[in-house]
Amino acid sequence: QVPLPEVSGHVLASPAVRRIARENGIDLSKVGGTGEGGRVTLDDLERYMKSPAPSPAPS
Amino acid sequence: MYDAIIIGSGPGGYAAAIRLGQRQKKVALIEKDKIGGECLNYGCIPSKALIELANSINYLREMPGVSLNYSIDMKKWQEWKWSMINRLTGGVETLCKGYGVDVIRGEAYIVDATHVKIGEKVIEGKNLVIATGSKPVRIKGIDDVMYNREVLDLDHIPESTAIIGGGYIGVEIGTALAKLGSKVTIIEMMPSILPGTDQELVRHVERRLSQLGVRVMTGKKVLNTQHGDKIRVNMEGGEYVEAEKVLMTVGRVPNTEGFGLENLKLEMDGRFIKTDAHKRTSVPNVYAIGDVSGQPMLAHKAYYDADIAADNICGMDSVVEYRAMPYVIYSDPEIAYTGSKSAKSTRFPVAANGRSLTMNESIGTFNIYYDEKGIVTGAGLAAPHASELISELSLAVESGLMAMDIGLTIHPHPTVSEGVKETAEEAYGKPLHFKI
Amino acid sequence: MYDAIIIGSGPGGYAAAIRLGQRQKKVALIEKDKIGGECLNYGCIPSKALIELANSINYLREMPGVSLNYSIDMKKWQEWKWSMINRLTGGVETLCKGYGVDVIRGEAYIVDATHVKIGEKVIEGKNLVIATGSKPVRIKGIDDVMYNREVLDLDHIPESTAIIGGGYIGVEIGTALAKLGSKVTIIEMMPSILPGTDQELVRHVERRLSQLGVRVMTGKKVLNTQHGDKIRVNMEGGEYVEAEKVLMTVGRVPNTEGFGLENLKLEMDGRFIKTDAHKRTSVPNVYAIGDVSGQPMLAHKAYYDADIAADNICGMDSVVEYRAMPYVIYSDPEIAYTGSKSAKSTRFPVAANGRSLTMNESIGTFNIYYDEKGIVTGAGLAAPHASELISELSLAVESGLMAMDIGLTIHPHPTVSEGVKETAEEAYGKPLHFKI
Ligand SMILES: Cc1cc2nc3c(=O)[nH]c(=O)nc-3n(C[C@H](O)[C@H](O)[C@H](O)COP(=O)(O)OP(=O)(O)OC[C@H]3O[C@@H](n4cnc5c(N)ncnc54)[C@H](O)[C@@H]3O)c2cc1C
Ligand SMILES: Cc1cc2nc3c(=O)[nH]c(=O)nc-3n(C[C@H](O)[C@H](O)[C@H](O)COP(=O)(O)OP(=O)(O)OC[C@H]3O[C@@H](n4cnc5c(N)ncnc54)[C@H](O)[C@@H]3O)c2cc1C
Repeated sequence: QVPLPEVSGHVLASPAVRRIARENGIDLSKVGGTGEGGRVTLDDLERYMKSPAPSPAPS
Repeated sequence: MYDAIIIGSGPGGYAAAIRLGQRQKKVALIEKDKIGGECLNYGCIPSKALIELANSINYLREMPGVSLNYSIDMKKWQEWKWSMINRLTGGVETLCKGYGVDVIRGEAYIVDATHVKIGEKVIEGKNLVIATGSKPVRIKGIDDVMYNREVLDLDHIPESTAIIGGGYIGVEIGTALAKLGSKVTIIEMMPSILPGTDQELVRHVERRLSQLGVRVMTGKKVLNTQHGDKIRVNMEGGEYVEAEKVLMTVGRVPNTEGFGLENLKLEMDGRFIKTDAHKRTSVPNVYAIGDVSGQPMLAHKAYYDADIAADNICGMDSVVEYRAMPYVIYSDPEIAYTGSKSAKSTRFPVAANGRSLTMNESIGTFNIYYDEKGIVTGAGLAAPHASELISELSLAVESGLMAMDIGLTIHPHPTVSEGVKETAEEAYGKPLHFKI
Repeated sequence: MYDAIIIGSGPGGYAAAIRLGQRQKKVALIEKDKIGGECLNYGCIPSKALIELANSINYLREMPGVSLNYSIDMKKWQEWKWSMINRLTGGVETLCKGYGVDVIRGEAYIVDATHVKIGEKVIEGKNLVIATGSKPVRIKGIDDVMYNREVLDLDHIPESTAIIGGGYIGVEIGTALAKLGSKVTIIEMMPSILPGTDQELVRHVERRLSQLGVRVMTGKKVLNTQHGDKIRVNMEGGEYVEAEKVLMTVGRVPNTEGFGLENLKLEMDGRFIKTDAHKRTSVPNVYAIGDVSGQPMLAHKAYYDADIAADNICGMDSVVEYRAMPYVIYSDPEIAYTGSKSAKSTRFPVAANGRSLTMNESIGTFNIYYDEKGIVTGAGLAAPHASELISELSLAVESGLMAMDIGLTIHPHPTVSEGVKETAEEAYGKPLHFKI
């Protein structure tokens, strides 16, 4: 069995938010998180999907 | 022409079949043995039923004031067990059929990526899902032994049992047999039982095993077995153990031979079939899921794989992407862990949890790992009902919650889950019932 | 001069004492009976120990293949129980003292908001915390009955027991006594047992009670009891029940009399002391927490109140602000609910959960409530280990998580918690093991 691996950095967001972002082709690291610790909430994602913040690199 | 042909109806295969059927895909699910695979018939399900029985007996035997006289007709119990399993596997088959899945009995033989033979019959599918699972490691010279199937089908509790291999299966079944009255010896090659599991959790199990009179021999390599009046297990260095029955649980290997897999010329990853994050193999439209596709060899990982493969077959771009894979060991106390370790951690003893004491349990620990921001990255529990408690922590890890989120959530009294709350409290304050 | 004087050392009082002590406040904790209050000595803790015992016995009795012969020396068991409780309450006292709390034995009498008398001694405090808890409702004419203290201290299992009041305490203890061999009748005035609890959950308990041979009489008002050979419980309309012992559990009333409370002229809320969101009473620097301060009369609510009061005494502006107050009933199956109902809900049967079947359990349901956005607002479970499962759902409610967050989190197999996951899945897709 595999022991607990060391943690690596990633965007903080719940599984549903991650899933919805992926389904909509949104890079979560571009969505500013307003939750604790910069967590991207469902509200953050919905706001971003309505009017994506001006981001430097269009995908 | 099927949308997908699935080989093997364990947790991986049947879940993939149901998931595809739910989305109107035409699926063939092929099984040569019993629907439900190793898990439902010879693994997870029967082992937990046996452990439940053993726990009740042992709880009463240890409880002051209770005088217990019991006998177990294991043949009758096995009938109950199989009727319970059949209810589950029957349910799975009904579900599959309810979603239009063709359940085909027989051994599958892979002709090529789109053709599979069952006996004389050849069927065609756009996608192929390999979910053939795993089988126990066997070693030449170690004969006359039981594997998981045989031990779970015992018609009596052996007077004595030697267990070769102190991994989770050996420890789970060894503990249960000991509680049911067998004199159990566990022989492990590594320096400790449950290798790979945090020793901080394992030591509680070791303590309990010793209370239960289980003899644990570590760092011992078994050479062979000899059949006499009893079975003799010979170890390197001349030591040996004799027992009425010997259980061999030194690991499991994926089922990759004897069914034409070689015709696909898949890339392998050691003995496992190599898959990418989509659960795709190196051959287009061929997927591999569950035990055959790599570690961890666990049923809920097989379910997860099935979801990913089914999504991709349906044209959704799903990838393996979890932050919290739970591991559960039904030892005494139960061990469960999830997520990953971090720089910071907190600890709370089971002995300070009221609910545990009402169960006459006081051995174990709750550990939570969190980062500098207080965000929970993982947890390790050795506690009563740890198997059920770990999901709150997985949810926290997956959702990026803070230890404070757990600590400020009201947990009902009296529950073991209060131990989780108090452990979380220590990350930003102080637990109520424990002073370091 | 103390920073705070606390009257009563139940979950409310002792938690407030520890919380204040942790922040270097000088505290006096006054208790006239036993440290730990009703909960640890005569309530939550002993009742769960009895239920655990009864469950094990009954599980084995119902398990095919097992022949059980047992006897319980309840006097010896009570010794174990009290040693277990003393370990807990001793731990609480040690913790209090470790944080510098003065634990004072004796009956407190309130002189004014800053002075409390214990016997001849008068102590002074800047703040006063009233945590005097509650006691059972007694009714004139209904005599010769046991209340929670007596029933939990029984020195034998009564051949027959009549229980007046089918609230959670009556149902919990009635179920346990029935499993331990007593002929139990539960008499409830309302149209159903467990009034106030979702009937969708209660009906599973009713079904199980009937399997266990418990007679449930609803809509029956008890008039009085008569002592003969047995005790006779007379109901309106001429019906009666006879039993060796009668347990009275028709509710609890706050302890507000006989200790000078009237000297404070506090505003009341019915029989409870009225408090604001800071757990402050109408008199400055006087707090009330736990059962004496209002519904729900639960230990974890008392703990929560204690946190709020302690924060405010320390100058932090904390208010009662939870979204998920869990309720747990240790019935069979266990009932647990949290949060609030919503327009949308999903349902999954216990009979489709593998882990439950391995325990020989198949009665019950998992229900999750969520809003239009898919955010979980509450849950109701009637399932094995529901008491431990509910906290994952409370965490979701408190953290504003979606049902999909629970559904996408890997839950280990085989666990009852998989039922929670599958229930959540239904909110946005389909559960794996159940088809509507
Ligand atoms: C004793 C024991 C206890 C366990 N306890 C747990 C536990 O508590 N929790 C947990 O998560 N995991 C547990 N496991 C592991 C778990 O059983 C496996 O991880 C799980 O079964 C893997 O599922 P799978 O679908 O990959 O394969 P399997 O369940 O192995 O199913 C594979 C199926 O494929 C069929 N098959 C193979 N080749 C062919 C072919 N050519 N044609 C047709 N059919 C074929 C087999 O007959 C089998 O039914 C336990 C295992 C054992 C042995
Ligand atoms: C049988 C039973 C089972 C229960 N099970 C559960 C359960 O599973 N979960 C749950 O959450 N709740 C349960 N409860 C309810 C729980 O016990 C109460 O909610 C909890 O005890 C309330 O805590 P408290 O601190 O407010 O008061 P209490 O625990 O009632 O403590 C009050 C203390 O104050 C002392 N006191 C009173 N007046 C004075 C005075 N003048 N001077 C000095 N001392 C004084 C009393 O002696 C007592 O020790 C149960 C109750 C019963 C009866």
